Amino acid sequence: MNETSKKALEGKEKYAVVVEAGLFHYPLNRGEKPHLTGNRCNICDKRFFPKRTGCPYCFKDGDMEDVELDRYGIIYACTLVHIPSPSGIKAPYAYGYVDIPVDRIRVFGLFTGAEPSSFHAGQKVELVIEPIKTDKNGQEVIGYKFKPVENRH
Amino acid sequence: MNETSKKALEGKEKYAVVVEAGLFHYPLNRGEKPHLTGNRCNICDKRFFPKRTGCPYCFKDGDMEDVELDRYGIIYACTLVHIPSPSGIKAPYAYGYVDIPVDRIRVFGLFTGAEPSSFHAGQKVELVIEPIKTDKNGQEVIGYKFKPVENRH
Amino acid sequence: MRDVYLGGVGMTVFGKHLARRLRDLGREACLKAIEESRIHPKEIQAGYCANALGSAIQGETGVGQNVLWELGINKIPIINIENACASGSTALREGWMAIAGGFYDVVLVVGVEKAVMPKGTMLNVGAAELETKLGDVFPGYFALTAKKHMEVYGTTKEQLAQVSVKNHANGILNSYAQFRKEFTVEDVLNSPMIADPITLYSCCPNSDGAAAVILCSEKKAKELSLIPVKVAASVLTTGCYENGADITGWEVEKLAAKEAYDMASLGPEDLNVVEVHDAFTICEIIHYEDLGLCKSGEGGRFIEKGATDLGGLIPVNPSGGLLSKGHPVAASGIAQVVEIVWHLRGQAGKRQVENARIGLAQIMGGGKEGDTKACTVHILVKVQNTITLDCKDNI
Amino acid sequence: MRDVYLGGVGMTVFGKHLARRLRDLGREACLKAIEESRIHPKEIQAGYCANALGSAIQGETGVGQNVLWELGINKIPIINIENACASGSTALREGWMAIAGGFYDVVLVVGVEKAVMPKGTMLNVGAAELETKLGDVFPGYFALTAKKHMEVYGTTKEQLAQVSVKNHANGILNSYAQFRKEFTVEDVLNSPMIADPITLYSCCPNSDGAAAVILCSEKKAKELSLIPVKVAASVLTTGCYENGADITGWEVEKLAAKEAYDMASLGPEDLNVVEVHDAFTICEIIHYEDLGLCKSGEGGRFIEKGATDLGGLIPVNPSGGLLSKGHPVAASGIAQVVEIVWHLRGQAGKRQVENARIGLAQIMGGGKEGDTKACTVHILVKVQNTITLDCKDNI
Ligand SMILES: [Zn+2]
Ligand SMILES: [Zn+2]
Repeated sequence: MNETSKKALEGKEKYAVVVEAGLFHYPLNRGEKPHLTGNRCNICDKRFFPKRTGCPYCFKDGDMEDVELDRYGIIYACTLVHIPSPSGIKAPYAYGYVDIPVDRIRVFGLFTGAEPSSFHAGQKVELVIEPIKTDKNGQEVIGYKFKPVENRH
Repeated sequence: MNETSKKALEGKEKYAVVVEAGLFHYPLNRGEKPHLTGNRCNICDKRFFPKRTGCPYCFKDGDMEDVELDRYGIIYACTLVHIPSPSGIKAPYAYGYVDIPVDRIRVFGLFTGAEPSSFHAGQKVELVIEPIKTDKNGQEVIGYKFKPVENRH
Repeated sequence: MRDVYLGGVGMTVFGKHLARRLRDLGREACLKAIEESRIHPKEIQAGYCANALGSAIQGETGVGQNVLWELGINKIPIINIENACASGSTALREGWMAIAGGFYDVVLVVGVEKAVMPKGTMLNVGAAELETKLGDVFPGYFALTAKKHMEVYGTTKEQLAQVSVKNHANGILNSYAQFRKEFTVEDVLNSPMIADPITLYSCCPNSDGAAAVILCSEKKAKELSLIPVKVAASVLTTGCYENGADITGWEVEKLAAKEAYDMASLGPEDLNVVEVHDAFTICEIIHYEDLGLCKSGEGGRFIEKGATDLGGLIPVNPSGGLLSKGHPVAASGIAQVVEIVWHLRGQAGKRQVENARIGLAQIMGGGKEGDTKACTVHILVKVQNTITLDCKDNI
Repeated sequence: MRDVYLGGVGMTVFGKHLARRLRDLGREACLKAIEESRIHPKEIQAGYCANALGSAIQGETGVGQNVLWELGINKIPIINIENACASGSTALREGWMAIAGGFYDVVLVVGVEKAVMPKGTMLNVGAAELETKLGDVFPGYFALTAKKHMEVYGTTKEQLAQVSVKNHANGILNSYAQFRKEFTVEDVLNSPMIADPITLYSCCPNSDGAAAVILCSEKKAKELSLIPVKVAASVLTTGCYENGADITGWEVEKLAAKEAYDMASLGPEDLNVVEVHDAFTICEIIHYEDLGLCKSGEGGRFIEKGATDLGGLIPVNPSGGLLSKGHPVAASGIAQVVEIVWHLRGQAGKRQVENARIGLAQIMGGGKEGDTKACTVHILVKVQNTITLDCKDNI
């Protein structure tokens, strides 16, 4: 953060930064749901997250198109980490791979909560946008996480 | 610097650190002169500064012996630098190569002062021990420099 | 393509070497390799140096030149190589190519690392990757692999722990190892949890150290008073990066192993001694499977029945592996080969695998998209055993 | 040893690419080289990637794998190489060996760097060296060389400045160059003094950028619709580190040049176009001498009489050199070769050296004990000029 933007913040509320630009759509309107933004190859229809410059299978430029990924996935594998990450995430925290059947893609992501019993392979999860850490300037960093889908029976 | 040594320093005078251990002898007694400490190979008599673990020419271990280098040298080449160094030396500063005839060795070193006219190749210089910079903790870092030998005629 | 032989080999003790520089550690390992070869350093025609973290941790680049000039070696090509945990073995392969391709007769390959981090600091390699920003850490990535292997194949946490128990038992016999301490399955399971199911004693340590080998042509090898050991295969391959791939094994490792076996005209059943990349306990179990030492999914039961113990069907990591010997990143791949050479030459002391004639070393590194950036497999073969020499044990 | 040919070549514009990652820059350069070759990325059998500062500045290692997977290239050997400013040319030589030694028919070599430092930061590479601790900086080291050359040979500061004037004039003709601006001798001399006698415009800038080439066997080269350019010599050597050596020239460069000329069975008088490592003006003058373009001590007068201008006796740095084109450290050595290839193929546009048939590229880097850690010399030769193809200019 440069001096000008530091000054602009003085005495004001903290504002949030995102972990990486262009990863997700954050809902501003009530009722709207968040989603991850990936892209797809118009030749082979394969989807990518995060977005790629070109499709590694078709090797063509200019044939990639942004897509909203489906919000629901199934945990492929998960773990609970008990050490803080060098990138600044406080222990304990849970993460893993989530398969998104609609888009035939597997994504890496953090999970909400940090209970050993909360997550297991095969579990249905949904996307949420949440703070994942606090950066060196004390600002919240917004990322995405997966949380268990409530069982409704 | 760890917490213990930080505490030990609180309220006391700054004390000096050396730029690298074992480079030079700093005179504590009046009248004693400083000198650089190099080493020599007992097989081929070649001298090294800074000290080497083994002689690169004879390729034998255990045949190196510390030597006091002669305090007087002749400037081989010199320059005046107008940008601060990443290692923390303030601009402008002068440095160059000094040939020490007695030891048949060329050493790299800073020069005292920073006047363009002060130093030239072929000039006779002598070794002095002086602060060369201030480190991140505000402590003086002691190194060695060469200064012109006074012309006595 | 010409045959390539091992000359002298050497390594430093692995562990914490706070007061020693990269060049000092590298020098020691090289000196041992040179002295065992009984050659003069000036006979070395090219140098390959592996170092992965020097630029990030020590602010030092061009490490190869710094190490070799400590030995008085100058005016030859020196190449610095990085491939994460496979840095050393990649340098070895480049050195192998330089001789196999007919460019040189004597090449020095050295791997050196100071990976013990200054107190209170954490290495943030891969900081640019999304996974890293989201908190991915090495033990966590391998924890996912372990969880899946347990789920799919019924591998147990006790079987995982047995890898650490075996390797620490081996390490006690190796004076070069960082941790020479016996562990029980309970010790491993009760050590602090790092990333479920990976506990502290399921992880290799960060270490400082160096390892070096001399490689030479057949003609030059005949001049050396050493039992001839030949490089029968040298393979390097990068990952597949296939989204949605099965993570209970590494396709890239299976590919590398197949290519190596084909190159050597050998199979897993021919091996007498193996060193694998046991950065975490689960890794060794999967390597058993990927290298074909046992069937897919059988790795857990394979260690449980003692197949990979010293004296077992196929001893794996007799050196103690990374878990006990330590892991100075870029040195590890070369140290594995040093260990294999000692076994093939009958110099491995108390941990000697009897009559070892064929050995394999595998290492991989660099996480990317759930895959690995570099995987190497080397197969070494003792060519004959007719020369009797004064080989001193390396215990 | 087999002959090695150049396939397609490519590079990014050199300059500031703040928003682009190493892999994006590398991808662009590789894509150009691949597309000019009209091959599919999957035909590439091995990849060599040079990067010198990624670990220190971007916290990124394994850059080669990151770049190549952007192109969908996986499951092949990828090797990451560092040799300071000679990183790119060292990678090129390793790629050359891989084909000359008969291991592969198609190899990709890429150099990529983001050397533009974040505002307010300074790179402290070599922090462990005593000279660095004592304040040694690159322009200062070359200032000593310049001062000695002036003292011994009467080289003038105006002659030094003319190197910058010539290279900036050439750079105006090169759309890949970072600084496309004309300078007079007065402009160079009156720019801020950095280290006497080196002024700001006597120094090359830090730059971001990438360059890539495809190397291939003779058989594969014949399949490509490209004017055949052969690698006639590829030489790498490390410094002498002789204490007390004459610093008005580099013994290591003279050695490398002699070896290259011998390998190519050519001499300096046979060259039509040359690219040298003009990190600072004095360097180019010394390279004239060390490469035998003129006699020792005559470098200053050689440029003064216009011998190395476009249209002169032997044009040097028609690309604009590092001074004007920019210096993305590990990309520079490959970009030099790209430039030479363009001249030999008649694709260099307004800066084309007419009828260029033989070209040489020289680069060196990594200061150590007043010497250089790595120096490379490559000689490229156009094999025939009978095929007429739709070559587009690279202006
Ligand atoms: Zn596609
Ligand atoms: Zn000696």
